[in-house]
Amino acid sequence: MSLLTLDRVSKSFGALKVADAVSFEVAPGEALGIIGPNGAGKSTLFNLITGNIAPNAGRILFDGADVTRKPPMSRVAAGIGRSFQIPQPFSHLSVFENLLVAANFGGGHHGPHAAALCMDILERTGLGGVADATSGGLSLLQRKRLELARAMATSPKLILLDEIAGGLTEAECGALIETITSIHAEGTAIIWIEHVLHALTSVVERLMVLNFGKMLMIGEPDAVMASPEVKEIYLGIDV
Amino acid sequence: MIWVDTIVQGILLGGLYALFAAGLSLVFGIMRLVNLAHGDLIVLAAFLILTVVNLLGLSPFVAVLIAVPVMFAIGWALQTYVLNRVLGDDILPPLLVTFGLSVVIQNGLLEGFSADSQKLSAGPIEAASLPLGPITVGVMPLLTLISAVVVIFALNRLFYRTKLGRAFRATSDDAVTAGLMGIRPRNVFAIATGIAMVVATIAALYLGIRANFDPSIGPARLIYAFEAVIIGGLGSLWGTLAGGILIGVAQALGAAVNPEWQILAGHVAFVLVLLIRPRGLFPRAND
Amino acid sequence: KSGPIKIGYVSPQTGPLSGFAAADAYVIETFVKTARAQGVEVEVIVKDSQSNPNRAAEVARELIVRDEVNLICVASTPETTNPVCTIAEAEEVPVISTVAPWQPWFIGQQGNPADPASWQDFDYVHHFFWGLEDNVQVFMNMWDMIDSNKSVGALWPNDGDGNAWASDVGMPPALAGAGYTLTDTGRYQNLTDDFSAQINAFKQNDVQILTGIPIPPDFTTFWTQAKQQGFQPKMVSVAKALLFPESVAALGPLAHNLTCEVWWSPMHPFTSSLTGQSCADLAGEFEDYAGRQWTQPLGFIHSLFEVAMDAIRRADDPTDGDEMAELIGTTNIDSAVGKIQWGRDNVPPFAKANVSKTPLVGGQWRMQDDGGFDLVIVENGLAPEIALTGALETLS
Amino acid sequence: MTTSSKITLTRAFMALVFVALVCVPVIGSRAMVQDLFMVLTLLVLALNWNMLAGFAGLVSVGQQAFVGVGAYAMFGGVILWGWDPLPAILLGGLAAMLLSLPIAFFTFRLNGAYFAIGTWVSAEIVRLSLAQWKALGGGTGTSLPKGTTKDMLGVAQIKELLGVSSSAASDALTYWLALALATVTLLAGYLFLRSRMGLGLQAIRDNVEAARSVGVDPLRLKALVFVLTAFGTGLCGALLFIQITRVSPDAAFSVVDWTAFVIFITVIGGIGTLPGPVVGVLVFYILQRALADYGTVYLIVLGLIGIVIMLFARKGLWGMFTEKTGIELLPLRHRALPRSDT
Amino acid sequence: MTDTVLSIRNLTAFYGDFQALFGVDLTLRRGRALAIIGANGAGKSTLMRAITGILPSPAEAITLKDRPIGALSAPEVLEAGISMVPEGRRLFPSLTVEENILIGAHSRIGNGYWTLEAIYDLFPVLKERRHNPGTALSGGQQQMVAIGRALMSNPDVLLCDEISLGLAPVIIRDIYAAFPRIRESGASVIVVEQDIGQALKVADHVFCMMEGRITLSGAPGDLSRDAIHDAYFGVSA
Ligand SMILES: Nc1ncnc2c1ncn2[C@@H]1O[C@H](COP(=O)(O)OP(=O)(O)OP(=O)(O)O)[C@@H](O)[C@H]1O
Ligand SMILES: Nc1ncnc2c1ncn2[C@@H]1O[C@H](COP(=O)(O)OP(=O)(O)OP(=O)(O)O)[C@@H](O)[C@H]1O
Ligand SMILES: [Mg+2]
Ligand SMILES: [Mg+2]
Repeated sequence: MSLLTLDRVSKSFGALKVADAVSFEVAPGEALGIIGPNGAGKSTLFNLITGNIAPNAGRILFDGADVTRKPPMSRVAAGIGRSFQIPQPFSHLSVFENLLVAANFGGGHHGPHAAALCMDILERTGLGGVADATSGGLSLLQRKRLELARAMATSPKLILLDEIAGGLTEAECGALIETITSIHAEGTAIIWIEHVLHALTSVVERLMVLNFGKMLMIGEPDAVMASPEVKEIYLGIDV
Repeated sequence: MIWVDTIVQGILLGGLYALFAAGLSLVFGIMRLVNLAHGDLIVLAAFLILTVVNLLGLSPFVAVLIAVPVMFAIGWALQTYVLNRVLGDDILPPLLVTFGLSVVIQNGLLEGFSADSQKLSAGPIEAASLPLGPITVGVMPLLTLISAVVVIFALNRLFYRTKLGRAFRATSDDAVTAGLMGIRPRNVFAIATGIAMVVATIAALYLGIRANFDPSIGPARLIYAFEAVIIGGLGSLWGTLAGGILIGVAQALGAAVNPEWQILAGHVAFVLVLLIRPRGLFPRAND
Repeated sequence: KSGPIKIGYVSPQTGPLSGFAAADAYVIETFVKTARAQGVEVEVIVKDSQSNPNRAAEVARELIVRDEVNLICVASTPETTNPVCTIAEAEEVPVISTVAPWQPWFIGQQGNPADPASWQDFDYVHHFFWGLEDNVQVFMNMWDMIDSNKSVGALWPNDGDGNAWASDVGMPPALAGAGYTLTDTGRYQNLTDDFSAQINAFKQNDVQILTGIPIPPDFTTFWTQAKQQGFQPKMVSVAKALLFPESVAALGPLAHNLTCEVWWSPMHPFTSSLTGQSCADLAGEFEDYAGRQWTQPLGFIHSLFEVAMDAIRRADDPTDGDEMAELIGTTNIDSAVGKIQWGRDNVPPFAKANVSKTPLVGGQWRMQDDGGFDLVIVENGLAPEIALTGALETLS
Repeated sequence: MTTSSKITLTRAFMALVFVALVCVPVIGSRAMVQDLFMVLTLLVLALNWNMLAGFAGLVSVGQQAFVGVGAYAMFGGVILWGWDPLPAILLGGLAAMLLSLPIAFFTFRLNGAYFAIGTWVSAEIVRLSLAQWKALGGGTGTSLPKGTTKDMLGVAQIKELLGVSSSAASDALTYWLALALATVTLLAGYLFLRSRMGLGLQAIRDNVEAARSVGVDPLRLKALVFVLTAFGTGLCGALLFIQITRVSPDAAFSVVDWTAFVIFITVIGGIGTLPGPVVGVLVFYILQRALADYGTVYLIVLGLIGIVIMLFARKGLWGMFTEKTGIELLPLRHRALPRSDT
Repeated sequence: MTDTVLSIRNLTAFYGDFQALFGVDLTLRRGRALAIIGANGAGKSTLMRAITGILPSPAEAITLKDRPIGALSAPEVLEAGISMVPEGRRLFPSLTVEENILIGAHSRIGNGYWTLEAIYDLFPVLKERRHNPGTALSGGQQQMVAIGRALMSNPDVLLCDEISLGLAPVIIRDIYAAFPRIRESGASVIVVEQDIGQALKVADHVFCMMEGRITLSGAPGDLSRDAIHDAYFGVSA
């Protein structure tokens, strides 16, 4: 049985169609990558899955239940964790507290257990050193890590990552891939939007291409990348 | 016949409420500013008109012409020196500042004019009435309603047909981008508040002629004005008129059943409308 | 007698009721001066209730606990007198109270106003003023003088005064007894903006006499609307709204020949037991002092201190609250507002220990050529000693 | 000085203040007891409003609804059902809590400024409705039956214990109740904000969208705060009116006394800071003492101070103090665990 | 140096505590088009906001025709002669298409080259839709309105932030087809693009940004794809 199912999900903002009858499935523990030009509707797709925006049509199933009309909170509780493309830390809270909120509310963890879990995640994501710093003062890189860490703290079955590798050095990128691989290895399903393709392809098992809100193709990363269509619309390279 | 009369009187009363609310609606629509001092500013304007009447021995209808520019200046200064500093995402500072302002104006007026009831005297026209078929309608209430319609019509013209109105709407949509067009949001806001005070002065004229006023009656009137604005939908001026009339008619009908329920009926109508349409009757698409 | 006697005084000096306190400063100043001249050292501590019952309760406590006053004088409307009296009674401090009809004062302080069996009288608080029955009588006497269909319309709000007027101790039983029919549409809220419902009902029942106890802004609203909607009673007798010259002047020509209750005027034939002044002298001196027209509370607030002074003179120890309370109860003076004596039979038995009634007459406002208004006394059935100064006229 | 010794010191200081306050009726004057009663009750109202507006972002201008209903329920208990005032206070709190449910149902549909107006209208509706309750005097209002406060549970014992008059004993009793209520409100507020609920509230304040995305339900959390503060406010209203002894719709639902003053207290002290209301109520008390005889001037001064604070120091006097000194009396921070590795 | 229109020296910018620009240098010459490329979050839009005065910047860091404008507010910068097509178009939803265009001339009309008629001439499709609300148009048409609006003040410098974002290739082509005429009117242009191919086509000079810094600059022909890629992501693929 699949963990997440999108069934002909559509969304428009006024005249602009940002999701056009998108259907796909993600199996438990699977890692799926999403690529597509700017404005293709990738982040919107995440917002639809997490419930931050409601679809105009279609159904979304998670873990066997229909969550199409459920608010974000109950989807988090059901096991969908997410990171934001533009980091949205709780800027007056410390990094540790940012995670604690997520662990308490989204993950349902309490007391010392929650604190220990958060510390563990902070170590894994390289934020252990700034645990008590106010998150509003973090650098871009740290903010992106915080997005990942906070999503992890909700103990998700499926984690949605939106462009968390942009602007990293090679070493940083390697560390990030390692973290994501380890999350994946624990059995968490992943959907990852990323423009840094080599990072993406080193983790995901399938790749999906989105263009103008439509799913263009989905399949083996190598096969997708080799397609001339993708080369043209995504990489902007005339072939 | 009684019911027709009741509804007509309710509509006329609604005109008064709409007039109280029009300035509020303007400011609310353009800068999301909830001015809790609006009622007290209306009372301030009434005292201003009264002072002019007493000093120069003019009719209130003439005195209002002198009060209007003064109130515009007060509104402009208020926005420029006080309110502009607290506008922002956080709704608390403007609420609290206008709340403080309300207390200051009210008690300042008490110091200056004492708690004595005052009234603007408009002469025989106050008691004059027009027979309209089977019912008689007071000339002053009718004039109030007509003024409300005219004011709202004029504000709408200003809003939708002038360069200034364009700037109002653009600033209200998106102040940052309006700045990129060379519009100075703070100036626009100051002018808007000035115009709101002009409307408040017109409301003050009718308030002062209709009944006694004293420094403390502002808030009681303000609540109906707010209800009119909210029922009408943020930023919709015609909605505000509709809202005012709805409250007026609800009160009149409530009173016809039993005067105990008069004011309650207005409030209950407000709650009912919002339970059904939380964004009011004519909400703007993009809020 | 022992050192300076501390008297606390509470009244609404600011806020919507401040009209009642216009004469306070003058009265207190002359009282302290006169007392000193008569060899009695008094100190008056003045507190402002700000027209707010919560504040009235607070300042009463302050006077008792912080200033440790020996006696409290309180005046003007149940909103001020009742909280002060309730607290003083509990604290066992004597109070002299006035300017509130005795029913809202006495019954309003009872835990369960609806159940007369539960009413208790007070040991420390004493009140002098007239009662609703007097006001009702004065109004009905005036109406009896004119030719009408005896159909009365009432404007009674849902506040202390309105509820008292509308109750069984108020006007309805008296009207029924005298053959009047009553149109009472119900207790409206103060500061109502529209009276069409009432006007419609009055027109429908062909009301020729209007009465009520509205606050001034509401009466203005009502009366202008009545004119606009063609409601033309022959006589208007309203209490409270027409008390002060300012509120009458605010109405302008529309106020001509409206009638009201008169509790005190310079024309009253009384003399002060404190200063020996006639009412006219008192009013004249006040007008010189304050530079404004006399108002009705002047006489009563003056008399508060007459009663106080009388009790102090009689007391062995004016700082002994129990003795003072008892002495006040045995007061018998001819004051600027008439005889003040508790325990008389013109008050029902349950209240007579705490309530002393003063005379009430009826007046009519006449517009002068200069646009100002004069109060003419046109009815004196309850107090013939107060001379009439004019004849009652109907409206239109 | 280390952080932990600082905390111990502040705790010791606060305990000392508490003990001193408990002793006031024994060693202080009645005037002092009554003044402190007023201060403490205003503090309770301010703490509750601060929790609403400062922490949960619910700017209510209708708190007088809960004060008034608390007062009326208490009077109902005493007058109509013959209860002792003490259990009747509890009834006041419960009635306010009950009332908060429909009010929340209505006002929570409105955002931001609309919410403020919605609470105001709700309070008006409650006031107008209670003005129709004839058994408690309708628009006239009613007084507590003579002697009620003197016969209150516990008054006789206190009278004996302290050897004072029954009025003084009932003052002492209501004072201790106010002190207990203020202490519990302050402590409960602190613990609530330190709990996961408090963390959730702060997250909502920073970023609603992100908070929802980590599982915080803003509506539920805010509703919880609304209902709990209604309870506290209702208790306080009932207690206040035992002391005032007379209730009427205008007095019980006074927007100036129970909401405006409370807002100024919180704003002056520091909105959104825990000690803010404490500082604010002290400043307010001093101002009131100093200016009470100037009537309206006092309100003008209060209004102006409120405006100036909002323009130039949004976090009030306490906020200014912590900014200058870095001292946090009641820290809300959750510290990370010491790192286990290396 | 007289043909330098806009010059930026050591520009820094902050969002609260967060530093988004670290000492950016850049020069724009009269009549030229300059492209800025870079990954998401590189700071391109921040740079635009700093130039237009939405974000405060040091007074001397930005000079327009030898006049320091760093400290000016957004309306003052517009009056000085810089206008912008903001990222995401940001049309005013309460205004019609025509009003959206007209409001561009609210406080400056410059040399008067661009008028409402001229804009309709440039984008004829807008004339048909002029009474529609601005937001009822397709993305591409909205972008045209945004460009027209910015042109109405006849700026010396026109800033375009990601005007091809979310648009179909044919529409992008249409929009960029207007650029020669814009340059003809005397305006110098800065375009911000993520679409490298597009950027290289229109610009005389390209700057690449990463993490708030300029990491590469040069004429399009001189830049190799690898160099751009390095500058873009900081790594070799
Ligand atoms: N709330 C909204 N209202 C209106 N339009 C929106 C809204 N959110 C997104 N859009 C528009 O929807 C389109 C798709 O946006 P989305 O953020 O999903 O793109 P994306 O694929 O994530 O792009 P990127 O790679 O740049 O992040 C864009 O044109 C955007 O402007
Ligand atoms: N209002 C803001 N508050 C805080 N940080 C911001 C804000 N706007 C942008 N940033 C941050 O500043 C950095 C630069 O953002 P900027 O928008 O300039 O990037 P960009 O290069 O234009 O990216 P894109 O291609 O996505 O438009 C990013 O890390 C972003 O998260
Ligand atoms: Mg995206
Ligand atoms: Mg950008």
